[in-house]
Amino acid sequence: MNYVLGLINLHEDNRLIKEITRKRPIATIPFAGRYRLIDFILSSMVNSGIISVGIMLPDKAASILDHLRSGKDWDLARRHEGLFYLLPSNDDDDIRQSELKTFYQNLNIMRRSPQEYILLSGAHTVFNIDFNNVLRFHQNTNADITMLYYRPGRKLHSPCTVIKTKENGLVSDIANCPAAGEDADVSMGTYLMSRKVFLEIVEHSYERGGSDFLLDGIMRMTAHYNIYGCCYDGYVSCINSLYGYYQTSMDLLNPQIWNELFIDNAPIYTRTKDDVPAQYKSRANVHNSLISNGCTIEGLVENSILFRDVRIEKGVKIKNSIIMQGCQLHKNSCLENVICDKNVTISAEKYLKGAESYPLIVEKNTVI
Amino acid sequence: MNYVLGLINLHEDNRLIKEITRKRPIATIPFAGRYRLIDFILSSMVNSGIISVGIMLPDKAASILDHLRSGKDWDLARRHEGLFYLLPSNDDDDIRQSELKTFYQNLNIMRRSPQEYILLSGAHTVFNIDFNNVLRFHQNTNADITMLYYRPGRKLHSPCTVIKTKENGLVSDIANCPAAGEDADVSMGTYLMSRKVFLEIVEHSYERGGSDFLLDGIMRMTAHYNIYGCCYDGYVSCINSLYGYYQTSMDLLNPQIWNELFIDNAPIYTRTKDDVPAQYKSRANVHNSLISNGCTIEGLVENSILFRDVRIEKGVKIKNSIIMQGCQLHKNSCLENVICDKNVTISAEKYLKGAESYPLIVEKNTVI
Amino acid sequence: MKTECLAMILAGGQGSRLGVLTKRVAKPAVHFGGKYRIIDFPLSNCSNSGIETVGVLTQYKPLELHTYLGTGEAWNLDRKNGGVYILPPYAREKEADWYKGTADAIYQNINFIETYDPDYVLILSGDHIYTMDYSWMLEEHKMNKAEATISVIKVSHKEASRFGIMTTDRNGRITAFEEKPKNPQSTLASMGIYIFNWRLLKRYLEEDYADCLSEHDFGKNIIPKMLADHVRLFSYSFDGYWKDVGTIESLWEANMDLLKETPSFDLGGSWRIYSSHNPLPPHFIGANAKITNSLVSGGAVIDGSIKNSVIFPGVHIGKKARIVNSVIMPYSIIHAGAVVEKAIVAENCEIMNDCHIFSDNGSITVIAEGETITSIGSDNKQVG
Amino acid sequence: MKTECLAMILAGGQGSRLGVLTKRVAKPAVHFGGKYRIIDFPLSNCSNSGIETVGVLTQYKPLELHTYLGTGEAWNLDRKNGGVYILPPYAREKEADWYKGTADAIYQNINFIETYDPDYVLILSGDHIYTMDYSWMLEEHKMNKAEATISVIKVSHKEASRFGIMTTDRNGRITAFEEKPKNPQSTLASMGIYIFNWRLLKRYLEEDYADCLSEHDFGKNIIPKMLADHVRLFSYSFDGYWKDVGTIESLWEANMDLLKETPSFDLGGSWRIYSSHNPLPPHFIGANAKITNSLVSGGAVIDGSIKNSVIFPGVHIGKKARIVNSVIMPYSIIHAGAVVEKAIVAENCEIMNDCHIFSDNGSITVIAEGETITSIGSDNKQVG
Repeated sequence: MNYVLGLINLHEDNRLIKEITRKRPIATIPFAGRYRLIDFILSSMVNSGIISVGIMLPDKAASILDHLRSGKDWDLARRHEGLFYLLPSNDDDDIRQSELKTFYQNLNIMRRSPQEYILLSGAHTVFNIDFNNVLRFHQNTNADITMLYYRPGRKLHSPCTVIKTKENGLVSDIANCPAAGEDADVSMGTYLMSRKVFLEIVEHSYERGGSDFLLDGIMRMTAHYNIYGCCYDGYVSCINSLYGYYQTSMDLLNPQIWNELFIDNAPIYTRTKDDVPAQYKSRANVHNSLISNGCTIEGLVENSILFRDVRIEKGVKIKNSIIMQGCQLHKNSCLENVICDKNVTISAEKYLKGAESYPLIVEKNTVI
Repeated sequence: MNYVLGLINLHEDNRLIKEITRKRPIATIPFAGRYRLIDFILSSMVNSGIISVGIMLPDKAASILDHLRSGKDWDLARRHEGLFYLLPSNDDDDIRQSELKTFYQNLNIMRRSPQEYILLSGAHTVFNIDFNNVLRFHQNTNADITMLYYRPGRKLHSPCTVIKTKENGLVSDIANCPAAGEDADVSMGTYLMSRKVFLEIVEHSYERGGSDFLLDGIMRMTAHYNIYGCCYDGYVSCINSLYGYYQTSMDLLNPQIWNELFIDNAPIYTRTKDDVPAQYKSRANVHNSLISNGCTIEGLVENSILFRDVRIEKGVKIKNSIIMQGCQLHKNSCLENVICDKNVTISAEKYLKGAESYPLIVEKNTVI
Repeated sequence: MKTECLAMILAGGQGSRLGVLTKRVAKPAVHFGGKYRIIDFPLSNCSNSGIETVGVLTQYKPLELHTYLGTGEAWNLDRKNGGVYILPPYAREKEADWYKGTADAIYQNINFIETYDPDYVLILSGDHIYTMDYSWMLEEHKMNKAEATISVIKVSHKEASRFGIMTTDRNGRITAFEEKPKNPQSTLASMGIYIFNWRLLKRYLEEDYADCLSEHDFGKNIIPKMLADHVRLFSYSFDGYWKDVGTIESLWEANMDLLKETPSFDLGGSWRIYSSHNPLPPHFIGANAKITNSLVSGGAVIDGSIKNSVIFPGVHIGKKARIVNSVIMPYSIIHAGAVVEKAIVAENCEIMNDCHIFSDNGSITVIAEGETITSIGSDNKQVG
Repeated sequence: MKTECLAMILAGGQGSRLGVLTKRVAKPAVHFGGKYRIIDFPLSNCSNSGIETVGVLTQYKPLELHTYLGTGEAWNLDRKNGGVYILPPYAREKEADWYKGTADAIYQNINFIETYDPDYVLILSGDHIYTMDYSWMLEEHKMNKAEATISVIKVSHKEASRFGIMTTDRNGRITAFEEKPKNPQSTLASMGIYIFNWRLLKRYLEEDYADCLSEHDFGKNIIPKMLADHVRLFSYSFDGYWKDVGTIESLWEANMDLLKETPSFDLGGSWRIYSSHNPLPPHFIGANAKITNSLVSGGAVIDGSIKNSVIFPGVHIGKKARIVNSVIMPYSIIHAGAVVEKAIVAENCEIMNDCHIFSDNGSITVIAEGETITSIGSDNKQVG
């Protein structure tokens, strides 16, 4: 797979989960106890043998640079190839700043790259996928563009791209919908194409005033290209709403999904932190939960996810909650259907409760 | 020296050498055949034992990220510490964007850092310095702030900061001048202070409306702190004009300066490129010049600097010129007092000549 | 490539007192503390102390240690100059000379050390669990103008005869040294951590090499010789947690030391212990699990009950299985209904349904790497 | 850690034919081509071919090679899984078994190879200069459904008796193999580059190990045995530059091959040869220097005249010194007025003022590492 260049586009619409993306892009939302969302696409690329990955940086790039750093943790700190960043170049007028414009400004990098194919993706999708299968599909169908899609099997309440395919896999329709029905085929926002097709689409559509790769590029050029849909039937969740984030997190408490994402397939890499093993004290009482290294537990935890370095004191009760890195829950506090962002402190005896369909969010660094 | 945190501020005024900084910040101006200006401060820090360096990114960050990448070439790709980036956080209003504001927005990183001292510098200074001596000076004088200065020994035509010191080294005056006389003590823009003092200055001066660390910070707080000047008597050149760039480059053809910068002291690191040795063909005729790996020479080169992968064909004559990476000089072309930016092509038989005090600049990628 | 101080870790012992745990791996590669290996401790101490050139002297079964250390990245030791090097016995013209003792191991690597032209050499042992900032010790070494400094810890009078015991004057200068004395004159025990001025040590190593009566051991030969020569030998007092884990009993105890309500050794804190391991997700605790006074690591799946135990990454504990006072090393599977009491279960073992691992006489049961235990009862144990 | 194909570089030879050049370093560490060492070629070929797990089998003087390779960063081989490993003879219970032959060297590292569970193993030699994309060879190996593939190059009929010579059928399947035949049947010479299906090779290595009459050599034992057993052996034709640099003469010639107006071997181009070296500035050419038909590397200072020569990093050529048809290795200093003709001057030498290095009979003069030549004339030479 070192003939495939990975491109991760972080210009993603993050207004839909604004409570946890006020200071970070979707790509660095903490997830599953120790990961950031970008870990899933990045690890899938690396595990598929891709050794050259370009990251198209968004506005709030600090948390991205801080998370990825040298790329070492994904084995992408390489003398040649490896991780690199695409930035909008600011020396021209600032009008028409867009995803397509950034691609257009960086076309030379793509032109010079030795890879034959480009795998383009966002970073808001949770999956663990071997792209070698997608490449094989792409080559076998002789597709110009292969779009990955999945069947959520449940109604999606947030905006998504729904596609229709003919029997042979050819895409016959692409639509941007506010929501999708239970039986819809939903695009994962991941595309495989030759570098040549990618360059053509970017040049053609940007030079004609386009701004969005899907809307102004692919969707207007369906007549030009053979676009195939490739269905992925493993676990997929595209996170673009707060409820989606909560629901996907709770999915992980299903051992089958936990195993599929983390154990049975290639590993998901993330920035390593050298935490100590989780410590269970004599009053610990934990059921049906995911617990990360560095936690110290003296209370009750049920149906919950604890990130690294969370401290649960005596008498605490936590149910159906997500507690991010560095939170401190003092004696006898009680949380139900709550998402605590990083470094939240809940004082002794406090009681917080959200609804199952509308979890309560406690912002980063808050002391309650 | 791992109790010193290096901070390199790339918010530098690059209007004065606009011809070669249109698409790059001063920090990544190519220099001395294979380096970028930032290599000198970065290597000096690393060679002094500093293992944690924060880079305050400027607007045109692409070339910085591309040059530094993982930091491996400076041995700064580390699991902890190592190279990290400071970015302005864009989530607030965009008013008052400034150097001090970026420091202020990133104060938490500095607060959490385990290092006791901060060494703050720009990236436009050519030197090869052991900061251990500066630290010793700082500790011995009990200074709150140590400012490095040098005696250029020649008149400087571009803006600089001139300081006056008492006999014991205490700084008695700091002034920003349009130019400096031959005997002036000129600041190198490099400051050593305790983290505590740095945090105080940034907080105090930003919260009172300041924007510039020197003008609004240090210069207004001279009464508060013991500021000492530490004179560095090795080779120094601060590059902030086109003529200064040309003059400093020509300085390197003095073997004494070449030796001092590159051979006698610790090495200057840069991004390594795996070029082949320079090839001299049967008609090559080279005198008093610096020649980089990857060059192929069939013509005459005198008093010049050739960067990597320059091709000099038969009959070509080059004098007093700087030819950057990837330039091609075709047959019988002739250049005198010229600076060719990267990837310039000079067609056969062309003749270009600038003045010694006003070299002609050929912009990147131009074909003449 | 001048380096002020480099470290040499003596990791060469065959570790036979650790029995089946060292059948396939060298002693320093033995697992400890829920996610570490023994060698993580000296390596992390070096890295955190700013010592970035480390030689690991290994003699037996270096392969697993070799692949474990890799480039040294996990310990921040993948440096351009320096970093971590595995040093097996040096190949001579005709045959390899095995390391004949701790001093000989250093002697045979003089060329390696000289590459870095160090002022000081720090000699460490590969089988101790502790955290220590060597840069403080080096600071004291310099302040004392010492030629050699030995780190010491107070032990009980009873234990003293198991160690090398120092007597010091009021300035900390060592006046006498006895290796495993019957009637110890003091309770200051050598921790096997030495700083030497390299020029001096080199001379002593060369002399020692030529001495055919010598056992080529630091404690038995080099240190006594230096004392006799009135070399400036100083002690450096250490009062934290320090444990030799060279036996099954002490390895088990050191693991148990991590579990008390306030553990005698706390792995947390700002002194990070680095470790290289497979990327694994947070561990999964099932609906009927019950875990108290234990350490559990990533990727584990716990459906049974665990008490006073250390559970390594990737371990599976089945439903109604019960683990008490035990150490379960990576990727071992304890099936439903099995009971493990006061045991060390090495890597990749499988304890089948309803098996019972325990020992009649209260000793520690050890299950060797890769074993599958199928019969029910205590007969299947292998005492280390 | 599944790896499709890993490479093993046989770098163990004592290199005695290279004389004083290998007195202090292993043959693969010998300098070549103005800034490289011999081992840079197979390592770069591996890296560029996407083979990122490489074992370097070394027996003699591994220290310099060890510090030269470091983490493998220079060749992009500082990988999390895989990367470059130096493999000295494996330590057994009592003593080290020296590698008895090329096949034995691989046999002794079966455990290492199995760690990566490869489908294919690529066997390379550590003393050849060439660039080659092994992934094409692997592709052809798979397409042929071969069990072993040997890379071959056409040589002249005269040279053929120095090589292992193949006869192939029209599909490229090898029908006969002769090691250094007196009357060669063909001119297809083995380049010492093999791809084997690992399962098959492992079986043959085990059988070969048990055979006490075997010399444990690929060319002499393994390949003939496979042929006799009708294993699917194919040839892979290579027609680029390829040179064995195992002797002083061939090493000198290979250096000279880089210098012609259109060199027979071009180091440039898109196939990068990686190399690890000190960071040095562009070289400095003085006012009276004269350089033609030569290669010059970073950090050199040239004040004299150079013709048809290869100048390594950090070399100093003094005023009025004259270098002709020679190879001057890193950091050597040729003082003013000295003359060097048809010589290889190893690292860190010093040729004092007005000395004259040449040989009366047209042979190549070799100056060993670190030598200082003070007397004037040709007597001081050391022929390799």
